Amino acid sequence: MSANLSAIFYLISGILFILALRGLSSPETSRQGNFFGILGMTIAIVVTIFSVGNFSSSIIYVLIVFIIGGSIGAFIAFKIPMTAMPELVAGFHSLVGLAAVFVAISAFLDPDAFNLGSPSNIKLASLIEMSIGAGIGAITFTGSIIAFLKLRGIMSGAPITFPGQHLINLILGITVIALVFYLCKSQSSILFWSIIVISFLIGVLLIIPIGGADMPVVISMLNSYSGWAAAGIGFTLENTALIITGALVGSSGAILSYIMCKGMNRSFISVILGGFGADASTGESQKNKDQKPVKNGNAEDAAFLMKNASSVIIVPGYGMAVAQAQHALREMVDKLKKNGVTIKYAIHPVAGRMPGHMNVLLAEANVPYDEVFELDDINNDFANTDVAFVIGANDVTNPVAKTDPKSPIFGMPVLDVEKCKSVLFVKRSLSPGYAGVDNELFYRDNTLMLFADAKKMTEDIVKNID
Amino acid sequence: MSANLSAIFYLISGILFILALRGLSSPETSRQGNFFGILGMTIAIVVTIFSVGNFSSSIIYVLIVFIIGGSIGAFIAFKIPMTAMPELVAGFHSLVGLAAVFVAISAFLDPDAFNLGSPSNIKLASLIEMSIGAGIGAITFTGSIIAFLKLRGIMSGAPITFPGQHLINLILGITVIALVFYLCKSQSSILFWSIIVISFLIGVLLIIPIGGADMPVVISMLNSYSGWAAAGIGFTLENTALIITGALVGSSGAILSYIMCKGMNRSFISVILGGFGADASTGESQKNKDQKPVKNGNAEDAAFLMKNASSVIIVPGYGMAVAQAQHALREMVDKLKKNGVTIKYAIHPVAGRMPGHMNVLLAEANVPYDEVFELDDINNDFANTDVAFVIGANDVTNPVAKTDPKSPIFGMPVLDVEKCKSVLFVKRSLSPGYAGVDNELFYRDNTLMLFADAKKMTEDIVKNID
Amino acid sequence: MIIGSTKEQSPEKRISITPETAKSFKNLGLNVCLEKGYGESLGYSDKEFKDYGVEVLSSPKEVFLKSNLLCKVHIPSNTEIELIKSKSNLIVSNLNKEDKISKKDINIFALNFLPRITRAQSMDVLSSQANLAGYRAVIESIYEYEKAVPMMMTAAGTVPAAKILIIGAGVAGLQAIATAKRLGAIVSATDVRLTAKEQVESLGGKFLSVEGSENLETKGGYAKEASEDFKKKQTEMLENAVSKNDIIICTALIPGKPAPRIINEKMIKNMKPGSVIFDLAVQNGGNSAYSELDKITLINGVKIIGLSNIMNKLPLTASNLYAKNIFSFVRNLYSREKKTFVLNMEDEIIKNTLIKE
Amino acid sequence: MIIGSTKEQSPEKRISITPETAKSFKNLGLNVCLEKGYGESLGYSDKEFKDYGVEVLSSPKEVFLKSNLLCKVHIPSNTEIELIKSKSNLIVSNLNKEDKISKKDINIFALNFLPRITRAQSMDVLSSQANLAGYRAVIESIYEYEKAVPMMMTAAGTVPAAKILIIGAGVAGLQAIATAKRLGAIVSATDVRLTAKEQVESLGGKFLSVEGSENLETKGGYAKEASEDFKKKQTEMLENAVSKNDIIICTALIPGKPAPRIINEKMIKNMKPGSVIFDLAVQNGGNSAYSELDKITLINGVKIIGLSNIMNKLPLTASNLYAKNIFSFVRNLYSREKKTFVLNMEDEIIKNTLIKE
Amino acid sequence: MEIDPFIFRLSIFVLAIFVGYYVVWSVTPSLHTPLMSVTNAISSVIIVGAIIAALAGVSENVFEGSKIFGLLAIFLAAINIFGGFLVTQRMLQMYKKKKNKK
Amino acid sequence: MEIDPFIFRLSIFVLAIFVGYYVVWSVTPSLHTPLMSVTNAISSVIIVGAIIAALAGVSENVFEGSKIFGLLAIFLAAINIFGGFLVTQRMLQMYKKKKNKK
Ligand SMILES: NC(=O)c1ccc[n+]([C@@H]2O[C@H](COP(=O)([O-])OP(=O)(O)OC[C@H]3O[C@@H](n4cnc5c(N)ncnc54)[C@H](OP(=O)(O)O)[C@@H]3O)[C@@H](O)[C@H]2O)c1
Ligand SMILES: NC(=O)c1ccc[n+]([C@@H]2O[C@H](COP(=O)([O-])OP(=O)(O)OC[C@H]3O[C@@H](n4cnc5c(N)ncnc54)[C@H](OP(=O)(O)O)[C@@H]3O)[C@@H](O)[C@H]2O)c1
Ligand SMILES: NC(=O)c1ccc[n+]([C@@H]2O[C@H](COP(=O)([O-])OP(=O)(O)OC[C@H]3O[C@@H](n4cnc5c(N)ncnc54)[C@H](O)[C@@H]3O)[C@@H](O)[C@H]2O)c1
Ligand SMILES: NC(=O)c1ccc[n+]([C@@H]2O[C@H](COP(=O)([O-])OP(=O)(O)OC[C@H]3O[C@@H](n4cnc5c(N)ncnc54)[C@H](O)[C@@H]3O)[C@@H](O)[C@H]2O)c1
Repeated sequence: MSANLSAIFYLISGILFILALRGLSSPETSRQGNFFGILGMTIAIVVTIFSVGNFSSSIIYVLIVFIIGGSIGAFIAFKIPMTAMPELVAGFHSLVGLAAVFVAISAFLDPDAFNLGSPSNIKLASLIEMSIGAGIGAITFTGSIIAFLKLRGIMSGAPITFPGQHLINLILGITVIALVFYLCKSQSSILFWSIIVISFLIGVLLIIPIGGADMPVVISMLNSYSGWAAAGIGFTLENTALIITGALVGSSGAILSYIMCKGMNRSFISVILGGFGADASTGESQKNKDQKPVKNGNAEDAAFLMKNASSVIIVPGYGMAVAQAQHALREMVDKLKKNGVTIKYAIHPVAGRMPGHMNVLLAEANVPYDEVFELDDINNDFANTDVAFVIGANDVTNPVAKTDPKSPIFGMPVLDVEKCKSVLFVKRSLSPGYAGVDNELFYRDNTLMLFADAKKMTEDIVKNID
Repeated sequence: MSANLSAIFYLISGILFILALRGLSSPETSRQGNFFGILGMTIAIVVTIFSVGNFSSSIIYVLIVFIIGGSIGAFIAFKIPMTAMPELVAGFHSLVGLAAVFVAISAFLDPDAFNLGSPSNIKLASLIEMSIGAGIGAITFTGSIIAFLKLRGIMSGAPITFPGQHLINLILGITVIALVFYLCKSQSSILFWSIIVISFLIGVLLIIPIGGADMPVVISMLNSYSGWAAAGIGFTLENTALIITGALVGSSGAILSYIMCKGMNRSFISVILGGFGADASTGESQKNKDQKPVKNGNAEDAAFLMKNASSVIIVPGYGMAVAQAQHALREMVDKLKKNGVTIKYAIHPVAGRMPGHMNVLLAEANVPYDEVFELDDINNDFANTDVAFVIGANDVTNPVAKTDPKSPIFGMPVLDVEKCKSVLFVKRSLSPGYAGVDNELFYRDNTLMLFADAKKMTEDIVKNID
Repeated sequence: MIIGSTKEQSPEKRISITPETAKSFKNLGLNVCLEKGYGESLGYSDKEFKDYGVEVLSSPKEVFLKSNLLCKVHIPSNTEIELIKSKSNLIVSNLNKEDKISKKDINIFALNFLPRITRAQSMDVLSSQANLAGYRAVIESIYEYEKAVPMMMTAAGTVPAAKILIIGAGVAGLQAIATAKRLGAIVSATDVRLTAKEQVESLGGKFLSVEGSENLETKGGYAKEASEDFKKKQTEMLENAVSKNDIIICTALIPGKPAPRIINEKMIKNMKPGSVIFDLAVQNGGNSAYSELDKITLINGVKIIGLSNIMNKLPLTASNLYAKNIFSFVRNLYSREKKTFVLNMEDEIIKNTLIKE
Repeated sequence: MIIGSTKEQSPEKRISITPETAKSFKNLGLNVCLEKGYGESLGYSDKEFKDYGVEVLSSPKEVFLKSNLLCKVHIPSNTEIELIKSKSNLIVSNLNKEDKISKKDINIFALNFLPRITRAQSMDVLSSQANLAGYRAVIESIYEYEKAVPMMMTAAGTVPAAKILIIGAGVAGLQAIATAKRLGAIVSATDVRLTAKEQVESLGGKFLSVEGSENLETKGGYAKEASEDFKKKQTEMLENAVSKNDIIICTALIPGKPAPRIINEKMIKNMKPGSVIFDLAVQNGGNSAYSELDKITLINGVKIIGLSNIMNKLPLTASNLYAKNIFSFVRNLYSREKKTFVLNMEDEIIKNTLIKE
Repeated sequence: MEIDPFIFRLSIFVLAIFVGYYVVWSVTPSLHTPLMSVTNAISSVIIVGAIIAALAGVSENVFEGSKIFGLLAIFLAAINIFGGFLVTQRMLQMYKKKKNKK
Repeated sequence: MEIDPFIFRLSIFVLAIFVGYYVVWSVTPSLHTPLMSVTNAISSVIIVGAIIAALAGVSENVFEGSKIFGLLAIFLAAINIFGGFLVTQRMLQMYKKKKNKK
């Protein structure tokens, strides 16, 4: 296949990748996006095979290896439980990183095959490019492995820090640069191997100080690294597909991790530089570690969940009153209704601080009376409901009242919100309500905590519906 | 200057243009964006001069011409009244179009200078590219001139349509394509000139059927055309700066006009194809022509105006009650307050359909009483206020009550909203209120009509604040 | 020119000139004279009036003799009218065209005949008082209602929200809707005018339409008398609705005609014990069966209330608004240049309200 | 086991067993017997009770003789108590520890001593009745108030919103705040407990803090008596606030002590004529000067209202909630397995309410 | 195995189209006019072609033959460059947040 | 006057970075994970390099010298390609709007 033709096909596959990412940015187009990605990949592979044009027996082996790898991948993809997604992605990343290293090694060992000169006499630019590719690939590889281990729980999720960590990273980084410099001069293969080994080390050191909570950011960042590595190799091989896709993946991964940091209110820099500047908060994170874990959501998650639910029950409590969130709540409900969601309000007899407290506020917000139900009338409905939206209520949902005779609230009837598929809790912290009793629902698997002032959060959710 | 170096600089200037457009997409960064644009342009010009490397006396003339042109441009930019902005942009466009035509002509006449072969023996690809550049440039030129004339009022803003219009356009378009085809075969200059002339004609025909209201869309579309023309020339001259910038301008202009169409609820296709499919509604638009023009805004404009105001007076009326927009209104006010805007509510004694109608609703939405003012107490404040937000009120703002003794509402005290710097009117149409009297405020220069259900519009505004 | 007013016959507590409007009259260039103790029914002392330059005379007779314009709520007795100077003016708020007035050489303005045009809104006594009546009717009903109105879900069970039905959604009806909504009741309303639907809904109430109904609105915005067919349909609709409601406020009127009879005996018998009907239209014959002036009739545990003068329940607010109405009317009548009252018969407001000259 | 109840002494209109709870008792496995005409004060016929299987006896005496558990609002007379069988039970809602009861061999439960724990909320008579009292106090005050409460900007001028001040933001106070807010008043409130601030604000009211005040909350959530210093500061703050308000609702109580005197004579003298003070605490001595049981005192045009039994103003709702409270209490006391009442003295609820055995 | 530079240019062209698309997609409507005006100014990058037309090639005389077109194009583009950027600048002045706010 | 293809590649690289930046900027948070996973799948485009490494050049034996690395890289990348796209597909299943809605 002519170089021009394959270049055009590479461009097309690059465009398909762009469309893939674009598709993934909204739920409606996401499946189409994935399809574009598959298409782009297919084109890239087929074009490459044809442009290399080597149809000797080798291709058989290549195909066999490809099919074996593919089957393994497919098998993993089908068998893995959904909850293991993050570590799966991390694991996959390590493969891409290692593949990049291998390609770079191959290019280094046999530059002729790639038109890069001959061994020990490789074009300067290519040499730099392939070192970069190999180095970043190596970092991606070990970094992803650490992330995988941490997420899988094989390694402790706690950040591992030791004095001088950042200094060591710095020294290693400089060493790599120096090695590249000398490699260009001497073309010595020992230097090339050293680069790879040290990069492996850097990958480990970069990720171990990062806590489990920041792992998604890290994965996305490693994603970005693998993109840059591919782009580096792309320059080496003068391959447009690799360059475009590498740059695409590199920048989108970086942006995504930035966005995620912002969403989690974390400093991007400190996450990326491996816990840099995080020392101050170590104490706190250590403390939280002992506590049971809660799932932490934001307004967008809540909006998504409720928008796509077919029924939602609202459970208001004293916090709604304190935040005066009733108007915002009403607006949220209106929007959900427009999305075809069925809404009911469940009013616990002692929600709030005054008999009928919730009724006053809901009436003020003009909530129709026929959407408001008392405990007895609605308690059986939770089991058939997709989402319970608990806004500033706490004690009135606490299952301890049903189970623990020693609890001060034992015997009080409570709303069985936990029977819903998902429970959203809007409150400002994990602190208990009037009765001072911890609510174990916060730690359940189907609970998403939305920590914020109830009014603020509801307004944010409103923004994210439609 | 080496071709490589200048290519890099061209890339840089392309990036600066990207940053310029990006900057312009939000008010905070807009001025920085403009600066990037200037920088990019400077780099492109300087690099071109150096890469051509012709420092004979010619350059003096070039500089002189450049300076004269620049002075004229600067003069126009400073003198033109702000209200004439759209026609100014249209006028400027015509220049770009013509310049593109000239460059194409020059390339056609003297291909050697551009490395495109010799006269009558121009490279095929280049010939196609330069015909495209010239043709689109020519369309841009005459199209912009028509747009300019229409906006300036020299030509009637009404759409000019005649039977067979679309057929003629189609025939002309096909002719141009045929001409390009034969030009490639014969390299005959008469064909080249014909392409330009016919394109001039197409430009005229495309724009005359478009009504004045759609002009902003047209201008943006012409902008896009000029971009494509530049890109075409860029391919001819093998110039990266032209290609990148042309593509950038071309696509962003097209998107912008699409966005504007959507914002105005117009069909993109019919606007672009010159009133195509608009025949059905001609009757209506003819009717509107006789009417006084109103300025039509959307939620984003309203949000922008109020967010940046230091004081806003809310004037609610019966429409707010009908739409039950009080809760949304309260939310809007809360957000504005967070932006540091001072808010008052002006309640006309007979606003609504019942004494105290507005008070009931505002109390329901928990509006503090000390923000609510009666007519006598607030009427003098309008003159010092930036924005009056009139939501579903009509008669109570109608100045006719002060001026026209024959009017049925003569003698009723009214709120002097027109004294505000800007007045926003939220209502669904231009229809009159209870008294059945047309409100001349709708047609004032400082009035922006926001046609929508009051609740819907207010919610949309809320979304656009912050 | 001198404006005067005297105390009303008990039990009427309202007054026509408040200290505030006295001041406004002064600013307009008019003198004000009042009977001693004029404002005491509302807690205004003579001093308050004097502070604004009002002349306080010792007897009503002096006021009648002295004033060029007399402002009253009700028409004075014929003996009092005799005292009024020739060519003087008298403003009252409710006069029937048939009422006989012996003295013929004074101008009597009856504000109840004010045209309902935009310009006259500030003088519109009917509106200002009906509005308060609508508010107060709800307060009176709720006071008599022996249950709680708003919904309360409590540890001791749920108190359901009261259902309140408003008959007639004019000025009084709309304010009644607003007040009932405020208290947390489930509010519905019905009317013969079609525009009333949107207005009721603009206050968050539910409108009960009579199926297949014509629009019975006159050009002036008032209701026409309904056809027999309409009445039948309305009765059918209401028979169902009334029994579901706890409180009914009746406000339906037809100008110049007796009030339509809307709630019949059968409907009342079907109501729950403890329900309340407040008939604001009782003075014009009442919208409800059993309603009687100034009585609470108890039928099967349902209280039917009729008050002849509900304004006496909030005389302070009512007087404030009434006095402002009077002031606006006088301002329109009085010419500052000519320093006298000018009967411009081109002016719809003056033409319509002037009864006898 | 048989549960019984008899009519209360007039004027009390409330009852302890409603048809609804009678049904619940039946479901629990208890028999119910009532005096003839038991529910007539509320419009319940004997038939309604009979429909749920209640035995209607012809005299109170029979009921007393027959029942194992008697439910009452007030403590019966000693002669009646004598009729009660030995080892039987009696539930009442308000009993003083000092009250002398001649007969010693019955278990008397006084629900006013219920601990305020979560589990007891459904039996909490004080809460359920105080809540209604708070609501009704506002309705009573507004009824007596001779102006309109909500703000109305009208063609005839603006009616300003009434200002309502609530003293004591406990159960009654909070409901009063809510009701006043609903009506469109400008509401402020004060209390000695600091948590009350957030609660008042959660209803949209404004909280008036006493400067530099300690938190006077007991562990049970009640108020402690204030120090002299606090009282002085509170008086200073209120002297200013009271004169600006149109309606004052007093709800402040201290358990086991006379109600604190909060509104003094001077404050009342400074109020506008036409203002209203409603003293819900009047039975415990009152929070306001001049307040007297079942009287409207008029001081300088200010009405000071004290009602001994405000529950009689909405006896239906009050009875419904009271009867539910009683039912919840009985359910806790009754053992379905043993088919008898079990005095589990480990149970805080039973321990605290049981007065004599 | 050399790739035709045209392919590269095409790739660049296509990618630039994507960038243009995305960059404008989220613009606030109140900035439509300035954005249009700046885009207009930027489109006068055609001056690059004009300069080449006027200066490149063997002939030294800018008033001769094809070159005069180049010169004219420079003139037109220059008006647009200065006019466009300056007028944008003026428009953006209006968008400066008011100072008098607390 | 020929331009080094490297410059073109650089331009392409830079523009692709911009596209990547913009394309992701407005993604909804609920799609973060699938996006990450699809990006991961796409990054296995490195297989292009791996195929070249395994097949290009004179030697025919893929198990020899440098080529074995290419083969290994193909293996790794293949796992990732299939695994990545399929897992994304599975995740996106969850985002399908419920059918049972009116
Ligand atoms: N109804 C009555 O008559 C009455 C009377 C007295 C006592 N009680 C008692 O009050 C309790 C009522 O239960 P409940 O579930 O309504 O209330 P709750 O258990 O007191 O819980 C309220 C929750 O709202 C949260 N919150 C407070 N302000 C907030 C804000 N601005 N935004 C978001 N969240 C906010 C608090 O958590 P964060 O601090 O983490 O935000 C708190 O955990 C019961 O224990 C009941 O026994 C009721
Ligand atoms: N206050 C009283 O006691 C009383 C009593 C009777 C009559 N009136 C009369 O009523 C009038 C009151 O003046 P006003 O300014 O309040 O009302 P208005 O003059 O009647 O104007 C109301 C405007 O609201 C618009 N509107 C209606 N529904 C809407 C919706 N859902 N969303 C957005 N806009 C909506 C209508 O325009 P579109 O149709 O174009 O949307 C209409 O022009 C005066 O003429 C007064 O004399 C007052
Ligand atoms: N433009 C102005 O200045 C102005 C001022 C005040 C009132 N108005 C209008 O005047 C109209 C009448 O107001 P009003 O309160 O004085 O009227 P009203 O007191 O005469 O009657 C009260 C209501 O009863 C209704 N009614 C009559 N017969 C009925 C029946 N059989 N069944 C049900 N309802 C029946 C009427 O339609 C009216 O709405 C309203 O539309 C009001 O908006 C206009
Ligand atoms: N957990 C439960 O089950 C439950 C149930 C009901 C009530 N409560 C709580 O019990 C508490 C008391 O409620 P209550 O209404 O029965 O109390 P109460 O009737 O004894 O007193 C009413 C209010 O008056 C206040 N007060 C006393 N002295 C005052 C003074 N000098 N100045 C101002 N205010 C003064 C008290 O603080 C109280 O808020 C509240 O906090 C309430 O939330 C709890």
